[in-house]
Amino acid sequence: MVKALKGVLVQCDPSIKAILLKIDADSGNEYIIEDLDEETLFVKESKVASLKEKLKVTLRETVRENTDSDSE
Amino acid sequence: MNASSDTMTANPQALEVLQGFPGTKLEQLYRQPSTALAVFRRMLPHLAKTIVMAMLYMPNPFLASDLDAWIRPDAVAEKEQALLVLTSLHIMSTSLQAQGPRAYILGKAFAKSLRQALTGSGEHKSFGVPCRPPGNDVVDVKTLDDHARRQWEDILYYMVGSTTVGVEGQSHISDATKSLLELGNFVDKRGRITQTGFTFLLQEVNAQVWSLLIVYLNRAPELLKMDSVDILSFIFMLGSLELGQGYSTANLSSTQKQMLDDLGDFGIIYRPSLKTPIFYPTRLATTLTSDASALHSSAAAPTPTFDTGLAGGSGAASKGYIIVETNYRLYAYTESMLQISVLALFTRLTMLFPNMVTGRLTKTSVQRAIAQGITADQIISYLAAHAHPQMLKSTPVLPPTVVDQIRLWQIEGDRMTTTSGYMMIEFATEAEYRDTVEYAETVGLLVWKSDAKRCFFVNRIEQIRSFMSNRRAARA
Amino acid sequence: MNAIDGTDRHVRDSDNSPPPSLLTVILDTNPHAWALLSDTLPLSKAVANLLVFINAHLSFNHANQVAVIASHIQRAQWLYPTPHPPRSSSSPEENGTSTPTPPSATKYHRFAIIERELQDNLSRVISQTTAADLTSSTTTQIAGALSIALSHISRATQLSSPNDSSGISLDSTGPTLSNPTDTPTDPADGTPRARRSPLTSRILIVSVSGDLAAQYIPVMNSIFAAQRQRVPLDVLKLAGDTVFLQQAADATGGVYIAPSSPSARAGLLQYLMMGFLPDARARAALVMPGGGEVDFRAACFCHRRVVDVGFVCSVCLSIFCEPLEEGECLTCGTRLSLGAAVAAKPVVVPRPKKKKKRKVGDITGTSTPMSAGTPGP
Amino acid sequence: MDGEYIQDVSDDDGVEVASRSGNNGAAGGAYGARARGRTRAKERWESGIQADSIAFGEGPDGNLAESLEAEEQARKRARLRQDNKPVQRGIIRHVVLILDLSEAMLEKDMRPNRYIVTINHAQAYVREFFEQNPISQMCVMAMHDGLCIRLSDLSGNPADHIAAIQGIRYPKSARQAAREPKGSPSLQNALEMARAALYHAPSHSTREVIIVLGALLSNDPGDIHKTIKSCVNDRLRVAIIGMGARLRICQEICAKTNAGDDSVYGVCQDEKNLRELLMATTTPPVIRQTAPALPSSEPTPNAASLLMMGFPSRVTESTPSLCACHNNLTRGGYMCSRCQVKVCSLPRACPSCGMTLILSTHLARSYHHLFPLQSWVEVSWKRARELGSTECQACMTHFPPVPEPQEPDAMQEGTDKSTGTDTANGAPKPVKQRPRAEGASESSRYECRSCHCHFCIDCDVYCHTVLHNCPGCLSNPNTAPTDAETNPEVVAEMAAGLENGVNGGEPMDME
Repeated sequence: MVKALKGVLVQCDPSIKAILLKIDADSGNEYIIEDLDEETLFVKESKVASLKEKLKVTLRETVRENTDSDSE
Repeated sequence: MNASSDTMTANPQALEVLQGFPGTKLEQLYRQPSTALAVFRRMLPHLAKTIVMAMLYMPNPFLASDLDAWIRPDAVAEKEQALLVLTSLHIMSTSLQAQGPRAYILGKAFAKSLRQALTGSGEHKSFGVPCRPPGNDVVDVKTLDDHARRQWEDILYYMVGSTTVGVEGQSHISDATKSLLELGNFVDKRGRITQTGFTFLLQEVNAQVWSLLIVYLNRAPELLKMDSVDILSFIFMLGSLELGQGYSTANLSSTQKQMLDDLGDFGIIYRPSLKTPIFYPTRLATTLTSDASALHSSAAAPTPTFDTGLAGGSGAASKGYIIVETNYRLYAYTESMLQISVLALFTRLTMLFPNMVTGRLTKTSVQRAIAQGITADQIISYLAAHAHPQMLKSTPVLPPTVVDQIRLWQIEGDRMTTTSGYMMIEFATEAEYRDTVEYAETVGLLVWKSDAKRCFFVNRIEQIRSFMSNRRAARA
Repeated sequence: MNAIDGTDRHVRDSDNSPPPSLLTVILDTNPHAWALLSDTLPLSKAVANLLVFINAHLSFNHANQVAVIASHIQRAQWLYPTPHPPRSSSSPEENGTSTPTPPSATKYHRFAIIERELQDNLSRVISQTTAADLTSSTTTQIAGALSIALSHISRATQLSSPNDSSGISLDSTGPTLSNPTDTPTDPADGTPRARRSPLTSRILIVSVSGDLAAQYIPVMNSIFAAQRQRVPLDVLKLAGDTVFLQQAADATGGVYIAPSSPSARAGLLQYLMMGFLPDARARAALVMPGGGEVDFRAACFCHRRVVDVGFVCSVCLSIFCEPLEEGECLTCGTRLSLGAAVAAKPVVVPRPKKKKKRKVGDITGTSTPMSAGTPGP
Repeated sequence: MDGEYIQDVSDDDGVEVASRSGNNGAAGGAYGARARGRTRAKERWESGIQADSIAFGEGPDGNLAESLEAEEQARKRARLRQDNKPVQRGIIRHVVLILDLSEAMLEKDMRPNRYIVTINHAQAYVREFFEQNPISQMCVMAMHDGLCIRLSDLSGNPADHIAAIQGIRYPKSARQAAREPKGSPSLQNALEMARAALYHAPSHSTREVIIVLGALLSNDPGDIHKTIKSCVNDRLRVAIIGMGARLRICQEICAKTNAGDDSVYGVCQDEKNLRELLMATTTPPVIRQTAPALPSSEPTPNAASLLMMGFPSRVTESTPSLCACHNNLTRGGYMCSRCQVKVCSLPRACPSCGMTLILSTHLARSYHHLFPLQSWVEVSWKRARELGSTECQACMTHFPPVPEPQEPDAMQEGTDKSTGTDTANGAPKPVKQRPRAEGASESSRYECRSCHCHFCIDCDVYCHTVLHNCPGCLSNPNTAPTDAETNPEVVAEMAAGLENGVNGGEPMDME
């Protein structure tokens, strides 16, 4: 019998996916329902917001943006 | 959510509200010919309109097989889309006859009202009861435009005022409007503009009006004990009125009379005085049920319309005022603080002259805007919509390098996309999987699939569900 | 919060909304033909149906426009917008402000204006028709109506373009008029001008009369012009028989429907609403009636015989069914006086005809040029 | 290249080129500005940039708009003022289009350069040509590095020629290399090639050569004058579109092959002008009874003849079959009326029996050349006042309102005083302050001389270039073509029917 699971499909780069997987592992698998392929994850709907928040924090810590000087 | 953004002409927000209404309420709403006409014009995808018109004077139900034969095989996705919107709005339903082939019929109330609208028959007064003011002091169009502009800009000033220096003190909006803006989450408790507010600011005027009205529609029933059907049908009626013509308030319902004050605050209608039972729709009202392209194209027409009419007297050039160069420099010929502060949302302004400002689109300024919830497309469409006539002569209107770069700046921040929906798993047979996937793909619901895992992801499930039950029925 | 989620940013393309569309209706008001139809479909009823159809067209899109032309027995006349009193044709909204009568509460204002003007103008056309006019002609000025309609469309298209309108018609092969036959992308064709919302136009001809041989050339010219402007000519043939209009619909990609039986004619409105209402955009998604066999064979000028193989005069392109005995073209070979009328025949300065084929040996002067290579420098 | 011609030539016929046999290096030396004593108004393109400001007269209100508008109108009309008398034209044409692919085409006075501009316009030209002359034949050649190359064979299918022209830059097969401009052109070679190609053209058709020449020289192997003579004998008609400057030799070629009329030689000033000049040649040429320049006593063998043509019917097939013309599988096409072979598009010669297959509509397409629409005339304010026209007869565009009648002398002088009063009254802009651009009407109205209807400039252009009908004449009782006979009384019936009301009720009961 066919089943339909409600959830959120997250598509991202493999690099971002790696970070997401790490966040998930650190928190005891409370975000991800299934790891679909290299660029796709299936995530619990209620957790998407907090996952995004965590990703943002992680990115801010790790990735340094090279800001442009805006000079004329 | 996605589906509504696909519908070509529809106003997504209003459509969502309508789709959320129960069938009985819609039925009640459709009794007004003006509403039926407005829903037809504004809410339906193009193909749905065609189907409705074909069925309007059809004596018998429209056989599903005939409909399939009428629509080209390569337009299945549009067809499904159209049928979905039509059924969700209770305009069309499947024929009730149990035996016999599947067929569609139009909702009785809707069909009757639309026919009345087209022929101008019936006893309804849904296109407004015109009335001449006592003493013959006719209100001219300019007064109406001035009123509309003043009121609407005040609201915008109020929102922008929280961020920009030098704009405060110019807005005098009523407390009701203030609380409405707060309820709509356009400003927060302290009156500071929110992300939703920024998005709101960059929309076209028409979309702004709708956003505000929808907040009104959602909140007013609870707070003010108003009937939402009355509110909606009044809004739709306003859209079919004639600019410059006075209308009597005599035959309005109590809810609608109550609305007059609020709509007056927004600048959507104008009342010369509270005592006379007469109101004038402004341009904001009469263009409510026109779609975006209508507003655009009319810019070239000789009559001043909507955007042009509104921007007309505010000191700026009546049409566009922005020039963008390939080197990201931006020149805006405007004196309006409102326009300047909107520009300041995503531009680094450098110089202010009496009749113009100059600035630059920079990575920082654009990304700051994006961080605030404004999208690249909004920026681009704002620039394009307000481009100086000189810019309009070139094609494309904006320099492609600038457009691309704004998009790139946005993508830089995009790390992922999320789509909420349903994962379909555990298909019994390969054939079942394949058929369903193909169907999902043609109707444009498919987001992701994996043939190996035999599962796929769709963003809506209703159509898939009905497809699968039909398929099972066909097999049985 | 959405700083890292790009979901909502990629969705829509606002240019997706359908372009405004101009519908021009040419109503054949030939009294003779309508008299014959009066039992099954009186003109008044047809006009009422037509009005519903026009209103339906207008309700599709706020920016949709409409124009109606009567193709009467002796003249073609605007029915809507009304000519002469100073009014701009492309801005019906303006009418509202200047109309003396207030709008009705049960009628959408735009619909009401069109209905009133159309009826006023139509009854004026009918009442101005004299018995003398009727005796002078039995058919209708379809060519004139088409010419007016096409000029109006060409103008409306220019107005709707946001570009500087003055430059557009400068060269006849500009984008508006570029060739409809083949090659979808066309880098060579002048400067491409993207329009934000180009006007799509179509013409519906409600025809009740037959062809008029004298109008062959002007009708054909109109068809070619429509083809170049990509204006489909839809034809609703209620009576009579016309090859011209069938060719017109075929050549321009329009719809040709001929409900011939009285019962079919009673369903006029359904034909209109289903067959002719879809605009260019909707037609892309629909299977439109049409196709069918179109008679492209030519009728010869001498006996009006329909021919497969004919003989064509190289000067005036007249078609004959058999080689001419006298060797003189029946159309241009005879000596013609120079008429002052517009459609004067080409002046052929008389010269003794020689049916002599040019022989190779007759060439004087240089030798036969060599078609081999060219000598090098 | 810059040194090879002198920009500021005041010489009337421009530069003369001597076409000498075997003189490779003749180019530079042959040019020279030789003052001839005669003077001539400078062309716009000769006078350079600074003169442009003079061309735009400033209105008395300091506004350029009006004069620009007049210029624009005049320009729009320029092409219209030609063909209005019904004259016999060569409807069946055989044309050789010769493009210059010599070094001179790398010149960048058009953007990005002459070469690319010419190729782009040539494609548009081919399409327009067959639009206007569906039963004609064309052949494309190119002058490249001293040689003349044939790019496509004589045929009536525009797609072949367009493909060939595109093939210059983007060759279809790997064997060919893209032909970048190289070397110098040879008019003589080109003419000889064209003459050979047109040799078999039937007597009833025209033989035309259209040359787009970018270079200011011709590097010929022999005496070009002999070639010109043989071209004249072969009834070739050569039209040349030059760039940069006029050449004496080109003028001579055109004049000799066109019975002394060198108006077919034009030098384009800019890209727009190049297009206009090219498009002007899509109109079939006037047939002259005898070519006066013809030295030989033989009468022009311009014999009109009766051509056998097939009018095939269209077929649609359920299963695809091969077409005889391209060997493609197609579902439907046209069956040759004589041998029943299927071809996929018309017009073309039947690949099997050789008969010309054509649709009657193709013939009809050429009728407007035979029965051209007569030119409309400019309308003076006086005339406009007489007729009281307020809007264009066809498209209902408003005309500028007729100004109040003024004293005739005031009109002539067009003083600023009258301007002031005019604008104060809300009346239109001043009238006739300076000579209007030629061809533009002061009242923005154009009148058809048969039906006396007034039209706007856009309809004027549209009707003459696209529609070829006069909307006024065709919709006017006195001028429209009609049949005779009738039965009366019907009007009364109709009117009665109408009075019953085109009511607003339900139009039809369908329920």
